[in-house]
Amino acid sequence: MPITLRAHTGGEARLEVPGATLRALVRNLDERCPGVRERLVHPDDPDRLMPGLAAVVDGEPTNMGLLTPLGEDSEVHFLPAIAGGA
Amino acid sequence: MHPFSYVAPRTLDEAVEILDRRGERARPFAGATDILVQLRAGRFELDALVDLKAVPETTALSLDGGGLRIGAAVPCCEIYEDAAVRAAFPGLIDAASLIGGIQIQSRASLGGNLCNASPSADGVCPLIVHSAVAKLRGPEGERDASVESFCTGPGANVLRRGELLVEIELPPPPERFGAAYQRFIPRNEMDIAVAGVASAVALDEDGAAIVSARLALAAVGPTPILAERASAFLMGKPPTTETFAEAGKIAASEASPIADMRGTKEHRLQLIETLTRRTLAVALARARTSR
Amino acid sequence: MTQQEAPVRKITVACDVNGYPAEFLAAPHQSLLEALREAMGLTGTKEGCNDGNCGACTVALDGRIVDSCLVLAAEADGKRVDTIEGMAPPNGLHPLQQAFLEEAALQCGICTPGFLVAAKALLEREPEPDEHRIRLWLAGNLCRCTGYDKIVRAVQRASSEMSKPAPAGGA
Amino acid sequence: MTTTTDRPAQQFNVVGTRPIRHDGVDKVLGRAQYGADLKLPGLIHGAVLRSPHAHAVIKRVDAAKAAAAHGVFAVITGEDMPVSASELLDMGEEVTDLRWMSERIMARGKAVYKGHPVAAVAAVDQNAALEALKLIEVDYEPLPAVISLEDAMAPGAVVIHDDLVGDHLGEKARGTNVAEHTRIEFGDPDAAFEQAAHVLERTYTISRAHQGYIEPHSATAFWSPDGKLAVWTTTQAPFGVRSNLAQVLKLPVSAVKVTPMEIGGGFGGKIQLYLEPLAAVLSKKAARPVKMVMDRKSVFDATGPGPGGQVTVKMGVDANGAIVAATADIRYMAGAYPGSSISAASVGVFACYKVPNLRIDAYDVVINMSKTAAYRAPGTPQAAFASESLVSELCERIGMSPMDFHLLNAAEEGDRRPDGPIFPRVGNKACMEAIRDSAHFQSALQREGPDGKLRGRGMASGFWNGIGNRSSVTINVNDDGVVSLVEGNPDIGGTRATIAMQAAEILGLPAEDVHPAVVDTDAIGYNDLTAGSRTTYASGQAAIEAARLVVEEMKKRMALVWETDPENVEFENGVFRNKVAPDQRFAFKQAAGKLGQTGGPVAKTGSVNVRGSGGGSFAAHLVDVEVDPETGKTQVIRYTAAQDAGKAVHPSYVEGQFQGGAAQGVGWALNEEYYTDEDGVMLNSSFLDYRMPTALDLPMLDTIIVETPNANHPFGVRGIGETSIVPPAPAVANAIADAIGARLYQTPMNPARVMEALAAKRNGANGR
Repeated sequence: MPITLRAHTGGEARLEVPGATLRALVRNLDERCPGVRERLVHPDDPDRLMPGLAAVVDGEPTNMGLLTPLGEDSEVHFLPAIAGGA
Repeated sequence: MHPFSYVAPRTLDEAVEILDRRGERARPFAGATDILVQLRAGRFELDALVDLKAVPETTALSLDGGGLRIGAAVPCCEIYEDAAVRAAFPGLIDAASLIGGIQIQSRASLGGNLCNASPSADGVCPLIVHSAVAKLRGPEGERDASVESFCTGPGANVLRRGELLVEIELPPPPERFGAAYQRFIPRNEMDIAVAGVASAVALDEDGAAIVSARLALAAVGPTPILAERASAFLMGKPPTTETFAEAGKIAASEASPIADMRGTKEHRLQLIETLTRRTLAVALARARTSR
Repeated sequence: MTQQEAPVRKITVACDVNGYPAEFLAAPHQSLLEALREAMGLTGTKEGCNDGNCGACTVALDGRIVDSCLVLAAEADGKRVDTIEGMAPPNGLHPLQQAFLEEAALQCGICTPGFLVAAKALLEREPEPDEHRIRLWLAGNLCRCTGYDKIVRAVQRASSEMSKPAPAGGA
Repeated sequence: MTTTTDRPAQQFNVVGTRPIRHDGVDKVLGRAQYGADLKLPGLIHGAVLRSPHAHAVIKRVDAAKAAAAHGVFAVITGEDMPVSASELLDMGEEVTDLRWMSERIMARGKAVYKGHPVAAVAAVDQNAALEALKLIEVDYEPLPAVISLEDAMAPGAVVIHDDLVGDHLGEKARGTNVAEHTRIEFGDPDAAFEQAAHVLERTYTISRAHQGYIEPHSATAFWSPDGKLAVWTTTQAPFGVRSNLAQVLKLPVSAVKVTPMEIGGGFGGKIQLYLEPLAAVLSKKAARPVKMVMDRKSVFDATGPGPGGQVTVKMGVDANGAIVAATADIRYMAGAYPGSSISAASVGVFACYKVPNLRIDAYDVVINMSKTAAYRAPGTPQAAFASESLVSELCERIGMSPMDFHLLNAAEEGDRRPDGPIFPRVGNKACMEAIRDSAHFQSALQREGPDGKLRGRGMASGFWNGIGNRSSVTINVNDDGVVSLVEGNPDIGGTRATIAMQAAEILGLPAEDVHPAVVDTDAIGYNDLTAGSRTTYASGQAAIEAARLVVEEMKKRMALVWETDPENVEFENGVFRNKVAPDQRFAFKQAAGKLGQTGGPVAKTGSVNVRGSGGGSFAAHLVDVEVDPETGKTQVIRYTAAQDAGKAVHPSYVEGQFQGGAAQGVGWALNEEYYTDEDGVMLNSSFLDYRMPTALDLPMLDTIIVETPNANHPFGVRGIGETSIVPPAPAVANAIADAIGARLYQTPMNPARVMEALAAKRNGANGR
C-alpha cells in the first residue's frame, strides 16, 4: 500500500486480502479498511482504477484495471502512474 | 516583422542618398546575419534595407603594398580563402574563420561585424590590433575612423545619418610582426565569445625585445576594448612567458565584464588572462617566422 | 504601426533553382527560406530556428552554403539556388543520400536535408576530408537525434564511394 | 559496434538485420511531409500573443484593432475558449487535470508563465498575423514571480494557484505550491545507517533542460461547418491529441480526426496540446483551415522542458561495500501546473541497486515557468545524476572501484524495485560486464592531455522501465505478395522499419516487402502514444499478431486450393506446404495471388494491450573527458554506451538511440540550462545560447548492444529509447571529478562552474 493510503490501513504497508480479481480484492479490502475504495476506484466508473494510480500485479503493471484476474498468491502493488517519454 | 522594402544600389552615391533620405528607418546590410535576426526579434523597425553587395567599393578585397583593404560587404569566406591574405594576416584569419559556422561565413562580413558593434564581436579585436581604419562615406563626403574608436556602446557606432562603412583598411604590418585572435566559448563552434583577446607584437631585429604591441579584448566591456596599459607594458620587454603572464594580469585589470547568460564576471577575467598569454604566444611565433 | 513612405510591394525574383529557371513574387521582407517553401513549394528545406543557428534551412547560393532563413528572397535574383530537391540525379540518389540511408544517419529526418546539402558542398570542395574537418564543416547543422556518429560515418562512406574511379564504359 | 547475447539465439531471418528504412528515401529527398509543410486549399496562418510576464493578472485584452486589421480573418482570446472544471484525465500513463490543461493552453484572467498564450490571430499570411498581434492591447498587473524551490516552498510563499489542493502524504493541503509529496519506504533506513560502515549524503542541483527537437511545434486545423474537426499536427500522440482536443473543446471524440504528420523529434515534448486547440478555435471563427507554426523562442519559453530541481541522496554501505540503506529527497519544479515525473524519479533513483532499507520522499512543486513535459526517461536523469554521482564519491571514500561496487550491488532477477515490484530477468549486471570487457574500459587512460589538459574517466548506470499498452496494426495482403502495414504510431526514429520487420519475420518476407504507413485516427484502431519506449515493443507485437492472423487465414485459403483440411497446411520460412502432399507448396507471393478466388482479400488487424515491459532496459556508460584547467572547458574524448535491448530488431537504430541519448545527456551535463532573470524570463531562448552539442563537440559514440531477452515479447524485444539519457550526466560528472580532483554537484557543469570547483579545491574545500 502506498504511504498515502496507510491512514486507511491502520499504518499497515502489507495486507493479505482475498479476491479473484482486482475488483474483488478492492471490495474486500474496503471491508477491512473502510474508505480505501474511494481512493482506489474511479469515481465515475467502478471498473476502472483512479486516474493517476497504477496497479502492479506480480511485478507487471496491469492493462485491465480492476478487471485483472488474480492468482492465489498474487502480489499486488498500488502505485502512482508514471509518465512516458520519448 | 514590420514590412520593409529592399533596395540594392549600384553606386556609393546612390546608397548614401537612400540612407540619408530615410535616416533611422533604413540601414545598410551585407550578410544580413545579424540584422534579420534583430528585426525578427522586434529590436527595432525599418522601412528599408539597403543591400551593399552590388556596390563595387564594398565588395572589393585587395592586398597591395603590404596593406589590406576589405570592402565592408566582403564575406568572411572570401577573406580566409584568399591564400595571400591568409599568409599575410593570420591574426585576422583566426577571427574570420570562426564567426558562426560555414553557412554564416558565406555571408557575414567583417564590416557588418564592426557596424553591428557587439561587445563580443570576434572580427573587431584583430582589426584593432592591426591598427585598422574604417573608411566612411556620407552626405558630407569621406572620413576615417580608427576601428578602436568606431564602436561607442553595445550596438552603437560613430556612423552619422546617411553615412556608411565603405571599407576597412589595414596598414602594412611592421617587420617581425605577428598577430593572433582567440576566443573562449563553451561549445567548439556556433557560439558567442564569453571572452576574446587579439594580440599583436613586433620584435626588434634579434627578436629579443618587443618594439610594439597591441592587445584588444572582446566581451568584457560595452565595446571591444583596446587594452592600452597592457599594450604599453609590453613595449621593450623580452617576449617571455613571464612577460606574457604579467600582460594578462594587466589586461584583465582593464576589462570591466558583466555576468550574463554567457558567462560570469570572474570567469571572464580569468579568461582574459589566459587568452592574453595564449594569443601572445601565437603572435610571437608568427612574428618570429614573418619576414 | 508606423507610417511608411510608400506601400511595400512584392517584387519579382528570377533565379535558377536546382538547374531550372524560376520566377516568383516575394515580399521584400520575405526570406529565401519562406520563398522556397511558400512560393515554390520546395518544402524539403526546413525551418528549425529562423535565426541561423540550426542549419536545417541550408541551401547553396551560387555554390556556397547559406542559412536560407538569413537570406532575403530578393537577394536571390540572378543567382543560382541549390536545394535538397535538386540533389539526386534522375532515377537515383546522390552517394551522400545513399550513404545516409545505409548508415542509418537519420532518425526523425528533419535536419537531414540541411546536412545533405552542407555535406555535398564539403565533398565538392574537399573530396576526402578527415573526421575533424567533417565535424567542423557540419557544426552549423544541429541534429538532436543521432549524436552525429552515424552522420559523420555516412559522410566518410560517401567520400570514399565518390573517390572510387568511375567504372569503365560508363556513360 | 558490438552485440553481446547470453543465450542460444532464436533464429531470425529479418529481425536483427539492417535494412534501409522504408521512409528513408522520402526523407533524404526532402519529400517527407512534416507539420509545417502542409498545404490546404484556402489555408490561412495563425500566430499567438504570449505573456511577457511570468506571473501577472490580465486586467484587459482588447483585440478590436487587430480584428479590423488588413488581412486578418479571426482573433481569439481566453474568452473564446471553453471553460473546463477540474477533472482528472487518465492519459494512458500520465494524468492531467482537464482544468489545468485548458488554462495552460490559453490564459484567462491570469498569466502564470512567460510565454503563456493570451490571444491568437489568423491572417492571410504569417507576417500579417504577427503584425496584427502588435495591435492587441493587454493590461497586465505583474505579480511577484515564483521561480525557484526556495521561493515556492518558503513559509508565506506567494501562492500561484489559490485553489490548488496539494496532496501531502495523503493529507489535503491548501495555500501551497507543493502539489504533491509522496513517499516510498521499506525497512528501517535510519537504523541501518547507524549500523553502516560508511555513510555519505550529498545534495545535487539539476537544471531544467529542453528536449531540443529541431522541428518546432505546428498544427493545422479545419473545423468544418458540419461540426467535424480535422487536425494535422506534429505529435507523438495522435490519439491523445484527439481525446484531449475533444475534452478541451467539448466535442465527442468521434468528431475529431487527427492526422499525424512526420515528426521532427519529440523526446516526450510533443505529447501535450499546445497549438492544436488554438488553431481549431481560430478555424471555427474564420471558417478556413488555419496553420500555426511555433517560433523557436516560444518553443523554449512555452513548451515543456524536463524539470529542474534538487535531489538529496544518502547511502550507507557495510565493510564490504554492500548497500545497507539509501534515502532520497527529490524536489522537482513542475512549472506552472502540477506534474513533474516525481514518481518515475522515485523508481529510478536507486533502481539499479539492491537496497534492503529505503526511503524516498518526492515533491512536485509549482513555479511560474512553462509546464514541464516528459523528456526521455522523464524525471530519471536528474535523480540518477544524484545517485550515480554519490556512488562514485562513496567508492572513492571506501577505496572500491565503481565497477566492483556496481557488480556487487546490481539489482537482478528476484530483487525488489524501490517501488515494490520484483524484477524479472534483466540486463543490469550484463551491461556492467559488457563495459568491463570493452576495449575502452580495458585501455589505460593517458592522464595528461595536450597543453596541460587533465583527463579523467567516469562511469554510471541507468534504468528506465518503459511501458507496453494499446496498439493496433492492420496488414493488407496485395496480389503481388507485398503487404501493406497500417499503423498509428508516428515514426520518430525508425519505427516504421522495426514494426514492419517484426511482421516480415512472421510472414517470411524480406523487410522491403512490408510497406508500412502511419495513418490518421479514423483509419486505424486505437494506438497509445509513441513514447515510453513502447513503439517497437508494443506496436511490434500488434504487427506480429496481425501477421499471425494473416498466416492463419492464408492457410485456410491454401487448404481450399489443395482440397485439404487447414490443419494439413503448414507455413515455414515464407512457404505454405501441404503436409499430406509435399509437392504442393506455394511461396507467400504465389499464395497471395490466389486470395481473390478463394474468398476475397485478406486484411487482418492485430490489436493488443501489452502488459509491462519485462523489467525495463538497463544501461552502463563509460566516458573519458579532457578538462582545460585554465578555462574550465570539458571535452568528451571517448564514449562507450552499453544497454540491454532484449533483442535488437534493427541494430543500427538501436545504436542510434543509445548514441542520441548519450549526446543529449552530455549536453545536459555540460551546458544546457534555462538561464532566467529574477522575473522568470528565460534569457537564452535560442539555439545560439541554449548550447546543444554540435558535431564538433562530440567524439564517435561507441555502443554495445546487450541482449537479455524479454519474456513478455515473442522475440525477446525490450523498449530501449529512453534509458540512454540516464547515465551520461553522472558519468561525465564522475569523469570530471577524476580529472580535476574536485567534484561538481550541479548541472550544467559548465566552464565557470569547473573553474569554481578548481578554485575551491585550491582553497582547501571540496578536495579529495
